[in-house]
Amino acid sequence: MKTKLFWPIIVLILILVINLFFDRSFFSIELRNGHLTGSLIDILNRGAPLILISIGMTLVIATKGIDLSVGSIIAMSGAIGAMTVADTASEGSGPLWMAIGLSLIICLVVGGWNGLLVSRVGVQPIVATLILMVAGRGIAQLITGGQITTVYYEPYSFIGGGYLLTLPFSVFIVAFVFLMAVLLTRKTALGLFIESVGSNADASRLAGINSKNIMLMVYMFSGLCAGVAGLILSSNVMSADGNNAGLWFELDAILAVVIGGTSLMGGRFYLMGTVIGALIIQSLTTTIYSIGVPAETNLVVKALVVLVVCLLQSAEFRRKVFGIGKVKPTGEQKGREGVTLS
Amino acid sequence: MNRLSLDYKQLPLVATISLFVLMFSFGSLRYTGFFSTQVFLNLFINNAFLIVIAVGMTFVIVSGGIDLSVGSVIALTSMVTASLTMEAQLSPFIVVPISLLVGTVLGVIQGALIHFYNLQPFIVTLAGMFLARGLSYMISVETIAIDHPFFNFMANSQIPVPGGNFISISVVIALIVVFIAMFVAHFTKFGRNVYAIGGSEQSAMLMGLPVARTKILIYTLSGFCASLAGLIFTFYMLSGYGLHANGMELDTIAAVVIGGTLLTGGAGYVAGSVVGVLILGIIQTIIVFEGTLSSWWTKIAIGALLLLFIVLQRVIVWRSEKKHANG
Amino acid sequence: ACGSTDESSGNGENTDNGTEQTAEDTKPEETNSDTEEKESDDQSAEKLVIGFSQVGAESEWRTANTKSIQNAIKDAGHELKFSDAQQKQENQIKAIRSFITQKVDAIVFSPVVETGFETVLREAKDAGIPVFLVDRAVDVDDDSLWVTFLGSDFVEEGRKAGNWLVEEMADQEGPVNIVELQGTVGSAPAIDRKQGFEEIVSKEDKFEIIKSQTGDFTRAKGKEVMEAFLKSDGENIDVLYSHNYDMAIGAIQAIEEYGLKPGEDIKIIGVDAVRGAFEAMADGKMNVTIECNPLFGPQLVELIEKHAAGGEIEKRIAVEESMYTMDQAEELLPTRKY
Amino acid sequence: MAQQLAKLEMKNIVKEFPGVKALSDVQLSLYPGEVHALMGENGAGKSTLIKVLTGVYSIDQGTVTLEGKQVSINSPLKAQELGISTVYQEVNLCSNLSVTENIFIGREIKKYGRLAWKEMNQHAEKLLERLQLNIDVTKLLSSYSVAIQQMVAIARALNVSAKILILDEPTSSLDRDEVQQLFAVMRQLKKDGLAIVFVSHFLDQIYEITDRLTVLRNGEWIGEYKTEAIDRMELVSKMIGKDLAELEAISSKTTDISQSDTLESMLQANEVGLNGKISPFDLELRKGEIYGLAGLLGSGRTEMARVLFGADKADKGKMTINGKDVHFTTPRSAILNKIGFCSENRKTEGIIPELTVRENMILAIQSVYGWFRYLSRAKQMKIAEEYIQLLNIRPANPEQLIKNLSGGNQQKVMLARWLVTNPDLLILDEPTRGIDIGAKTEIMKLMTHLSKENKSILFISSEIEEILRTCDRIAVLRDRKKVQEFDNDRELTQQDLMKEMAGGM
Ligand SMILES: Nc1ncnc2c1ncn2[C@@H]1O[C@H](COP(=O)(O)OP(=O)(O)OP(=O)(O)O)[C@@H](O)[C@H]1O
Ligand SMILES: Nc1ncnc2c1ncn2[C@@H]1O[C@H](COP(=O)(O)OP(=O)(O)OP(=O)(O)O)[C@@H](O)[C@H]1O
Ligand SMILES: [Mg+2]
Ligand SMILES: [Mg+2]
Repeated sequence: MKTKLFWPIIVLILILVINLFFDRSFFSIELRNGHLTGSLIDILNRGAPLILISIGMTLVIATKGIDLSVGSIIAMSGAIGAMTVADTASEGSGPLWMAIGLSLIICLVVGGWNGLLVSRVGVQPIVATLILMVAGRGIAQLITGGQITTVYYEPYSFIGGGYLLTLPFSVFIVAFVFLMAVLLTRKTALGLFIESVGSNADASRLAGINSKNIMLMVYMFSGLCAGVAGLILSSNVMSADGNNAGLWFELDAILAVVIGGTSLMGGRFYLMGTVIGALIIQSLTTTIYSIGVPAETNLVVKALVVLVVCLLQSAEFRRKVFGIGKVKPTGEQKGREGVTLS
Repeated sequence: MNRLSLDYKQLPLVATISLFVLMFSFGSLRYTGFFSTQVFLNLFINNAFLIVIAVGMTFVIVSGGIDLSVGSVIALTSMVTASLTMEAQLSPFIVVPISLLVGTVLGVIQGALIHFYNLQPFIVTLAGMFLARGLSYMISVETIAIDHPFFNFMANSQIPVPGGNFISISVVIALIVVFIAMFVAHFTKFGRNVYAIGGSEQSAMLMGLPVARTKILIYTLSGFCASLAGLIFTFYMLSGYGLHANGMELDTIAAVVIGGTLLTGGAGYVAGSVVGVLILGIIQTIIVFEGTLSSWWTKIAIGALLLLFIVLQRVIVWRSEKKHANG
Repeated sequence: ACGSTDESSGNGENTDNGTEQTAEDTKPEETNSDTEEKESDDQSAEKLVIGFSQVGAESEWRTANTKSIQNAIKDAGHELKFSDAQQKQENQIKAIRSFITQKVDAIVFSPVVETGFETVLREAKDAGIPVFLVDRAVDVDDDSLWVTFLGSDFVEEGRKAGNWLVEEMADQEGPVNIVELQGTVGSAPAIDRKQGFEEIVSKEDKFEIIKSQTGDFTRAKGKEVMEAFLKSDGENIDVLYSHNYDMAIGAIQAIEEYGLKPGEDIKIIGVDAVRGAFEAMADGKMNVTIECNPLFGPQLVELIEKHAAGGEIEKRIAVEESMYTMDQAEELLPTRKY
Repeated sequence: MAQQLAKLEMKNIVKEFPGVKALSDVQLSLYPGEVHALMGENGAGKSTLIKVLTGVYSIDQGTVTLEGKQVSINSPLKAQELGISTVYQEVNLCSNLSVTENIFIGREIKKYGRLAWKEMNQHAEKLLERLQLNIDVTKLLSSYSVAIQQMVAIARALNVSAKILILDEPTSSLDRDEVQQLFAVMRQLKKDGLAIVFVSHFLDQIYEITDRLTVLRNGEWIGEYKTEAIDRMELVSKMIGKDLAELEAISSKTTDISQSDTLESMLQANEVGLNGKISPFDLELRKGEIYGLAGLLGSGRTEMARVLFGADKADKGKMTINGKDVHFTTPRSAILNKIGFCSENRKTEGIIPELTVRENMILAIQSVYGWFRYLSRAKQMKIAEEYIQLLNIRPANPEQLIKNLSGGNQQKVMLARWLVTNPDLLILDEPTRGIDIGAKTEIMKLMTHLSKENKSILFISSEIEEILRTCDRIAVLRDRKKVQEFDNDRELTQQDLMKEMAGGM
């Protein structure tokens, strides 16, 4: 676990330090009209949706699955949330709860749908979730009638734009979901079961684990996370955009999970690593915006950073380039051979 | 014994083909003008490039990997082709080989990174996807129209087929690629090695197969197919553009998986992927013929048809598996 | 078209569009009702099958545009075959091809990109089906392949934005720091609106575009990018030029959260005179909006019918467009249809 | 033989894994025309030595000379090119390919520039015939049992003109006849001048086929001996490092038939069967008895066990446990009824490779508890340490990933997983596969102990002696059908059983 986190953290720090060259005050955090502001807080705040869906995605990936539909679920959740309160003029919090409840329940159901297709019907995860990836956006647009609906109901903005104890509220949401995920997976046997199913589903079944339900649960959780992320995004801009909300988020989320050290082959998962992975992606994005990289080179920069992170995490690469392996040859070897040989 | 006889392994493939026939009949009954050879041939004309990348992707997925870079490679190839033809004024005899090299080189690099540094294909090719698209923006953010006799010829020639219908040159190229790929997959060592690696990379290594070479070759092949598809796409569009084929990697993966290839590797057919492409094509055709769907209903309908198809496929496979077990 | 995430580029130099035309009519609704009635009187005799291939539903502008065209066709009693390309050129080509096999009487389409339609347009011509381009032109030498092009001029929109700024800042001492929120990289509106704007502001030294980044035409991205701009340049920013209304709204939120006053501390120029833009201007949060009119369905149907009846049609017909400032907002708000 | 030039010399080989010195200063020399045994307990380093030799692992120190020339073998491919053909301990074939493909891949027969499937199929059939195996070679390997897969792996290794043949526990899942077939082939090869390395935990087999042997213990080289010159006791004492006197004590503890005295029924199966897998059978298991299933390869023992456990859903028949009707649809329902099942295929159905020894051990009990009643870390550790000691699992580190354990030790962990759940009925499918003699007696002892505690055991083994020695009653299966049931009294002999297994002449 420690070594898994080491390189991602280094990269994160590196990206942040690069910012320091362009902006001396990058690390400073100040109190402005009762809100803590600063680049670091911004990154956390902006990264909240990505962190959330990455947490859900981590568990899905740990079962050897993948969830491509999260981007569309974000759009659906935002659309439902925003449409529920779109015509509300009142200031009470009733409609807010209604919006939150409705969209989260639907996202849970939608995630469950993915889970059923994967676990009960036996559809390959990538295709099963592709269905919703395509159709979900259509449903979101259906809900909004293809418009970008603006919400004028103030309380709604609290989810993604509010502050609590001087910190953005979304940071608390992320912290809560993260803690819940950690508690559920590490303080109960759920994490063990997920890793077991992801590592060898047949053997897990024979050991008495209900693999099907575990998979179902994991997709439901991912749907829920995406739902929360959708509410944050939509509330932050006080509108619902069925077509563009959460577009291509699924790829960033998968990227975050992998950077965090979880293998797409299933098995061990690292929630903390995922959060760091998501933060890397978010800081990279923010950095690109603020240091004035020309828009057309954004993607090239991103590609290079992704590659560097992955290479740094590769034991083979470190051995060849830094010669670390020469000092401790067998230590490095384990990573590779251990995977392939029983 | 006879490898051509209907094998239990080929079940998903058979299921897919029958469902294709079913969908085509459905369209024919529902819409006038649907039941025509040209509608069927249009599936090939409109999807020639998709067929070519699906072929490359089939090898990758059968080997247990994935290649997300193909869509962007199409964009990059079209961009390179267009800028070399129109801005550098080079002859097609130089432009075409260079364009084909674009994806091939990227494929070699991706394959090498995946193998030697033990990186996950998903991530390496995701980086490749960002890189290729980024590079095409860097060539130009605007579209470059191609006006060159060679390209016009490739784009506009119609090869007549009996019955007053026609196909395009690209279709011929795509079909040739398919046949070569089928041969490679089933009648060459390389092809068998791909299946073995997909079954178990560790076992393949212990059996003394050239895992490194094969893996790098697989990604090279996929890169090459993507470039070739990029060329076909350029013929189709007669332009280079950084936003071309956005998201096409997912269409490709969907086609391959629908065609019966297992994403976990080790099983699948090139022919299946072709049928997979045709299925995606026919879903679109049905939607166009329907002609009344709003944007969002279009998306929902695509999803629903995809679902219908996948569930039917599962049911057929299940039932025959049961029969197989009982027989 | 305006503020869309679709892909297209260089609208060429169709400068025959004119500000002079826009003066005639600033209320689109009027045109609608007029033309609709006219149609039903004149040519209700022939019922046409019209295939319409739209880019997608990526923005409010686009949805309004789709509705306008769909309704106009249906109201005129024609049969509509509608196909949505989901922002992909391949899909659009497929759709047109399918219209040809279905033997429609006319094809209407908004090209996703301006290049690459030659082959399929030729097929349409061979089949004797007239093609009407809306919103965007295609870049094809042989202009016999289509009947007419009805749409707006993005470069001109950029120029209008630039001109307004030059005038507004006429007596301001330099330097004037501008940040720009671009549309989707590579899309026609993004390229052209950037180009038209730069053309004007680069004439004076005091203007400087200090940051220019893509906000993908979306509110969320617009907000995020603006936040980053504010972090790095903060109070130095004098003007924001946004390629569409949505990003402008996102940016306005960011500016307010940062503690500045949008419209005062930072002047805001947005394209797309959608209803929301008028609301923002009425609130004093946006200074000017350049119109990009999506409601040209009736105008289009009229053209199709005219062509079917054998009438002559110009190759380029501009849509009426204008520019609105903060002062007009309150008054015009109730009249906006979209 | 020693006068001949050694074909292969390995000298001062050192191989270290993080935390484990798997080989320290080991040597091995091979001569043409000999069968050379590698002997040692589970985890002694036999497989590691083989993997080091064939380029799967890199060597930390030491040299390898082949026919006088020093070589560096860095991949299995290279080893093959040098004429070393290997069957690794776990079946390492591609189960998604057909039997023919598995035999020929890497050295396919080509004709007119394309692969000649027809020829290969014929060849494959011939090869397997040599091992007395008649199966459809075009079917996927995954449709066959482990034992057959093992035979296919051997056939593959025989299909090359190798100079050195390495067989790592090829006999662990074969029954007597297959072993004899294999030996016949080995003798032939020996005559042809091949050098063969052979690993097995069966001393009988060692004495039957090998000429010389090398003993390893804890990764250290103990010695090289002529097989005929070392007697069993001495060999065992070398392997486990205890002197002869101590050994005497151990061997006298040999187990005896448990002889349950209750007649109380535990499980009853009535006409339970699964179409295509196992014909309907009746079965009664009593409390405190060890019930053996005997049969030849593919006779349906595994199938029967799986149906009883609910791993495959029975499509006919009725089952009762303690008089209560039960219907198992999933293994889980069986486990909740206090049944445990240790699969014969530990690689695909047993171990969870990415998890640690501790986690693998507590998996079944935890799944009984459900995910809310999570065993505390301390409790898990206690369980793990207890069973590591009880079963003598090495390395004795509960946090080791199970995939890094030697085959035999993995098997012990699997056993521990089920012992932890304290089941009323424990189904053991080839539990002694790949386990060394010491551990084997230990497991037999455990079984009798359990039966004394009134637990029932269903025991499947290809070792007829093992079955005879431990079981109260024995069923014989043939052609996926239960054909006979014996009470294991003193009169029952191996011959009786074998006759029945082979066809009841
Ligand atoms: N990849 C690995 N990583 C770490 N330790 C390993 C690895 N492979 C083997 N070991 C350790 O090396 C030692 C020797 O294992 P090896 O597989 O050679 O034993 P073996 O003699 O073949 O035993 P068995 O009879 O059980 O097959 C064991 O302690 C094992 O845990
Ligand atoms: N000789 C054979 N020919 C064809 N198929 C066979 C043969 N032997 C076994 N099989 C297949 O292997 C499967 C496994 O049988 P099963 O595992 O029940 O055998 P078993 O009695 O446990 O023997 P073992 O485990 O030693 O192979 C059977 O379902 C059958 O399909
Ligand atoms: Mg071993
Ligand atoms: Mg068996």
